Amino acid sequence: MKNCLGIINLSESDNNMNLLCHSRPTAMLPFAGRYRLIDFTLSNMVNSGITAIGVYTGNKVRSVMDHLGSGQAWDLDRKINGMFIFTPTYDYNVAFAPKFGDLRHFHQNISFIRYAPQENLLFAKSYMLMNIDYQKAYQEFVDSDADISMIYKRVNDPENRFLGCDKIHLDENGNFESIGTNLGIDESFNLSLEMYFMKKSVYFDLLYNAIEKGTAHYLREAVFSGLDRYKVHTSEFGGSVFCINNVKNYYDANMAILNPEIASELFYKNGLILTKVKDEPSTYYKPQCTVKNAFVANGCQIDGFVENSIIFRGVKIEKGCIVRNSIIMQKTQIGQNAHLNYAILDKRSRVKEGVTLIGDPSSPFVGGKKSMISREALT
Amino acid sequence: MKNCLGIINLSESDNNMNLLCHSRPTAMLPFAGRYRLIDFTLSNMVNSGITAIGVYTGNKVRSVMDHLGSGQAWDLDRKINGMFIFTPTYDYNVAFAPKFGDLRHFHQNISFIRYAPQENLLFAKSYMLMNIDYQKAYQEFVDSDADISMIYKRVNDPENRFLGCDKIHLDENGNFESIGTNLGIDESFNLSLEMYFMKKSVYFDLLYNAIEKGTAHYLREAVFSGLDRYKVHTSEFGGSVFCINNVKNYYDANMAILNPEIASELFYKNGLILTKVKDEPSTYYKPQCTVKNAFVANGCQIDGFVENSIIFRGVKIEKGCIVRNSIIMQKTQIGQNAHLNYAILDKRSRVKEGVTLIGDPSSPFVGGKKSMISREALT
Amino acid sequence: MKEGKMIAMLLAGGQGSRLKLLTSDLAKPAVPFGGKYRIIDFPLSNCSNSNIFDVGILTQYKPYQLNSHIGIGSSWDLDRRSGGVRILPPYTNEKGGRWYDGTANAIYENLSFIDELDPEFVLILSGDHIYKMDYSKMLDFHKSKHADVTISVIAVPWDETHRFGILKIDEDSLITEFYEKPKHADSNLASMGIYIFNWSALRKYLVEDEKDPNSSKDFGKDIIPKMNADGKKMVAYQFEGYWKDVGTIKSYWEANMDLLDENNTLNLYDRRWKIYSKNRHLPPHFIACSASVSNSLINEGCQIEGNIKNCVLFNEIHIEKDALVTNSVILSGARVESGASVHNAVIMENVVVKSGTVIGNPDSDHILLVSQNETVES
Amino acid sequence: MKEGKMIAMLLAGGQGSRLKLLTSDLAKPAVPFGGKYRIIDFPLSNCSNSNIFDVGILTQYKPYQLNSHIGIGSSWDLDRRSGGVRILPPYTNEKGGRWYDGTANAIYENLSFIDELDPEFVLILSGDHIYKMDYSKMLDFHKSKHADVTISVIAVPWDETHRFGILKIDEDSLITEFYEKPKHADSNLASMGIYIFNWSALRKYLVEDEKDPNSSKDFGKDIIPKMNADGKKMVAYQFEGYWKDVGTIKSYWEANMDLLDENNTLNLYDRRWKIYSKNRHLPPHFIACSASVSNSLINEGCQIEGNIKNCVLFNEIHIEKDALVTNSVILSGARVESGASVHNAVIMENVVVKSGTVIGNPDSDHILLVSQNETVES
Repeated sequence: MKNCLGIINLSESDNNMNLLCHSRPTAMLPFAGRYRLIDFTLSNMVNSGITAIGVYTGNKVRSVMDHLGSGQAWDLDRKINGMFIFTPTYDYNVAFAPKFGDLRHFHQNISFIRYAPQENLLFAKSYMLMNIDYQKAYQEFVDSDADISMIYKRVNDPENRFLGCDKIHLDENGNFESIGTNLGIDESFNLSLEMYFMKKSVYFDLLYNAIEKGTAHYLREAVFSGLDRYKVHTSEFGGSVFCINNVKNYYDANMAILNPEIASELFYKNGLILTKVKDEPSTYYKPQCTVKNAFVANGCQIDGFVENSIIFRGVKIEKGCIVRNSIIMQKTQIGQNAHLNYAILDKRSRVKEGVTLIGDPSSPFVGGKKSMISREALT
Repeated sequence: MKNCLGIINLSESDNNMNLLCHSRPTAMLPFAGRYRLIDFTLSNMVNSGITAIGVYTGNKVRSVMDHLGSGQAWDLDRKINGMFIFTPTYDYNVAFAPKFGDLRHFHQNISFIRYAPQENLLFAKSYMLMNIDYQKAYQEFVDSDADISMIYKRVNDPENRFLGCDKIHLDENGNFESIGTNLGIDESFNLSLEMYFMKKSVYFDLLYNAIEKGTAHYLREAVFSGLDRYKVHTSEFGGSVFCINNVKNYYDANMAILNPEIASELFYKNGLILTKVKDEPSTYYKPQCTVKNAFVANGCQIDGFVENSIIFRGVKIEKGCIVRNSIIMQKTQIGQNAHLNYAILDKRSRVKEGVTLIGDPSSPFVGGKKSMISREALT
Repeated sequence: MKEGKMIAMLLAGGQGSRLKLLTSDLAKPAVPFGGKYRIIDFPLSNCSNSNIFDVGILTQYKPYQLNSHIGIGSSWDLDRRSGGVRILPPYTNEKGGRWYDGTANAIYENLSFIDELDPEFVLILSGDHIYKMDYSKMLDFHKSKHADVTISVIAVPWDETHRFGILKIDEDSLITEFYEKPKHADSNLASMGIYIFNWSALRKYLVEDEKDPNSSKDFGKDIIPKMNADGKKMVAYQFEGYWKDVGTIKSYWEANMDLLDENNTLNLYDRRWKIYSKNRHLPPHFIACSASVSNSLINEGCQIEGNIKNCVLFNEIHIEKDALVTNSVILSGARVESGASVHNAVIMENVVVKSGTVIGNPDSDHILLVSQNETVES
Repeated sequence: MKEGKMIAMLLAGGQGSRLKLLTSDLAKPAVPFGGKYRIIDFPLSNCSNSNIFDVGILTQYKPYQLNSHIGIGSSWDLDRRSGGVRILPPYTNEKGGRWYDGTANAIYENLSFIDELDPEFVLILSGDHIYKMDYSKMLDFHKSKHADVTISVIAVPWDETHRFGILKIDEDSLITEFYEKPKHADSNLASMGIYIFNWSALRKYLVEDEKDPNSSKDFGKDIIPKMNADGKKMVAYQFEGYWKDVGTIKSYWEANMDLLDENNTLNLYDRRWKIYSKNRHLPPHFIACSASVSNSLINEGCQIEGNIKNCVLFNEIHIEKDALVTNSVILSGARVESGASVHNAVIMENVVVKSGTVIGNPDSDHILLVSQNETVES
């Protein structure tokens, strides 16, 4: 896939993420004990053999830069190809921020794509979480000589996890017919994974048309409005997909990895998921702890009762604690005899002795980054 | 100097830099054929043994990130210590940008300095250009047990190159008395190099006082207003200093390196100046070229007449050209029979065949980045 | 000479034959330890944490795994623009090839490497011990004593003095006498095999020793005694803290078990002195509903469905339902099948303990070393 | 096996004794070339530009400068999380130390390195030639021909065929005959010493050849003829472009002078195929008022006050006022004093040509090699 340039745009909507996206974009949400969502997007590309990736950071630059750094974790800190990070330019940021969608951002960095030696583009979003080998879909795209190719998954969605997502209609021969928004009418449909392969020339055509005619502010709109003019191909993806666009879906996706089959698919199937290295020692289970059905990262020290939970790196769970059905992020400390159920605690939180925090599976308790939760504060 | 943390703040004024600072801060100005101003600031610190440096980018993030990357060129891409880059946080950038000075930025990143293991701080600005070994001044600061130490240079300035700069008054025993602004009244005075050593505790005291009492928006103001409360030491620097705060000073500083003694001091004296690697081949002087008194970087191909000029990496100067008293930046191409005198051409400009561009030593012609200058365009 | 500069030379050529199968494919410094490390991670992390960024690693015996573990040194922050970690194998010149012959000879063969770095001090380390030590404090001590050589020493139990090189010192820390593995010692300060030399002095002795046909070209046996005989100032730096030579299967197992003591003085969780190692990018481990886990260290990628107690588990280990493992060290990729039980053992990489098998006796103090093909009793 | 994956093994152990003083302290691949490179920069940059990111470099003879030049490979973008550049010196195992003995043996001794990378194809390179080549195109050719071995060949002048290994091919590029330095050749296609092998096939031959006591363990003399005899499919890939073996002082000088031809086919200024090298962080060079410079390459840190014509200057060279240098290659750090003149020479590192000295004759076609202590005529 050396002839394909990966493009990841982090200006995704984060309105339904509660406190979790206060200072980070959706792509930087911590996931499964040691990852961020973007790790999957990047690792999928790298593991498929894509060697050049452009990342458009959006406005929450700090969080993105802290995690991506020079791209070292993905072996993308290269002189030739590698990772190219586009922070907002000065003008854009101050003067135009609210007025334009991601197309403006793409346009301001147009020379990157123009001068890249690759002839094809792959656009991907990080909030669609999966472990995918792009090589098959790419080969189909190349062989079909299509202008655009979309990857979709046939889903059965009685619980409306994919409400508001893009939905692809195929004709009886399996050819692309149209794309629309899922309102939850059909239980089974073809979910667009919002991954597009595109010829570079088609991309420029779309971009110029949209900006000059003012027909679209977002790439997604531009693609939709141009579909009648182009040869569109579709490829089906057969694996598991999680759409992380609200707190409930985020919680459920984390809990899903307690299923060893899903964990094995997400973490191993088409290559390992790479992330920033933290150099934590192994996790220490103290003599009196009880741990059942938990996914636990390194560097933790566990002395309490933990069940059905995801424990991130460097968490401390003290004696007498009960932690059930919860997601405890990096370096959080749970004091003695605290009781948590259906809770999501963001990084570096501290829950003091004896505190009880109980949420509901449909609406978990969310504690923000670095929050300090004590009985005194709660009463 | 492992116990000293370097702090470089790039929110410097760039109002007098014409087109040169349209999309870059002063610190990123190209200098002397292959450097940026910040290379001197960083290299001085690294060569003096400082291993941890925080850089506050200001708003023109893109240009800064492109150059600094992960800090590799300065061997600052480290797990322990190294370079810490602080882009503006989201809130600050959008909502408060015009209202506060650099103190707000420092305050928002206060935990970086608080948790750094180093006990002393060195603040430096990049528009004061020199090759300095900080070790002597640092030792004086430590030995004197002062709260703040300022580095100054005794200057003789008949041409008012340092107008508006800070000026330090010492009493008859050489002790610090006061600091003010140079209006050009005295020909000789003590120029503040705007480099401060400071104890960490003093820094926090200054910062909290300034913000809580609202007495200062800029670190410089805060330092000045606190000088009566602290023990202030001063150290003299004996080398050459250039203050790059307007186009004329920028031009003159570049031309000054045509003096081999100044070049040798700036580029070698206390260690080499490190910068981003470009992998250019050697410069090729064609059979018919004539080059006199020129400072020429690698990767150029020169076929014309060049005199009293600074030629950056990858410049092409074609047959019949006359280039005198000019600064030609990276990858600019000068077409056949063009004639330049007292000109500054920014990166990737193209001067077409036969064009004549003549400026004045007090006000050189300035061509912006990527500008295309042809006779058709000029007429 | 760069004033105040210290570089480290790490002797990593040892075969470690008493570790038996553990070193059949790799040098002793590459032996896995503590759930996620290799022994050499300790001196390398110590260097990095002590601000020593120039480290030469002298390899000779089966260096392949060691080389691939060290890579470019990025795990220890030793991938530097200049200096950094350098692996120094033997090489040839016009006169042919020369293998390293003794610890001092290994340094001698790399004189040009050290001369180029041009240090004032050279720290000699071995890759055989588990400990956390701030070498910069030892250097401060060395400087304050104006010594030519400083040897790091640790107090060992009196009944073990016969296993060590013992030093006697006066009230100024000056070394007065040496005893190599003495039967009856009147000091319990053992040399840790860590030396700081003034490079100019050491260089001279290395060149001279190289010419001596009777020399075994060893620091402890030749260089140090010669410098002592010449009246060079030699002092002892007393180290306090965890220090363990993992020379045998039994001591290897013990050192791993030490980590399960909550109050162990090695404390791998100290964020100010991290031990770095090569990262494998594995997911977290999974503890199933059927599992019971107590007093154990577990690393990434493990799947625990059975019962473990007092164990150190490396990565990607599968303990199946109803399996029982106690007081054991399990290296990466091993599997203990349902119904099997393992006690007081070291299970090597990728070993499968078949269903129904019983390895070891919980009541015995023998430690078993189990590889794919054989079991060795220690 | 990782399908489609190719790794490179670069033979860099050569002494290059015909280069005389130039290789007295370093292996031939480390010899400086073209104003800022070392010879090995060409194959390494070719690898990186051809998207080959796993490169094993086999060293043996005086590897110190080569190792310090290559460092962690970051200059060539070969400092990788996995793979990247690896220097592979000889090592010891239980049976003792084994130096590399022939090109094929050097690869044989590193079987485990290659097996771990698990490639489908192995590219064998040498560090002795100056050329730019896209190895991925050669691989495409190899695959399209379904060959077992592909040898890269170049057409050489008919009167030079006696200096090369010559191959005869049929219309399908199948190799039909080999001649080692033939007196009378009926083909002018010379082997460039660049091979692509299917690793599974090569592995088998390496293991067999190792057991053959009569073998010289060389690719050209043993492995290739044996594979040919067994009817393996061997094809020739015809390379067009600049290619030069810098085996003698004369050819070394010529290759440098070739760069001063504006239309030289090596074209170091092509941004799509950069040649990378270790960077020294030196400032630009300075041409003084008193200087005259014509048809020359000048690198960083030089100070030119005198007259140079048709020269290749490395870095930090000082040509004083009224000095004259023509048709010469000047290595780093040299100084030509006022009034001295140098013609048709290669001046080695840090040589000072004293005021008034005349070196070489502009009308002679002899090339002089000048070191600090002696001058050699070629």
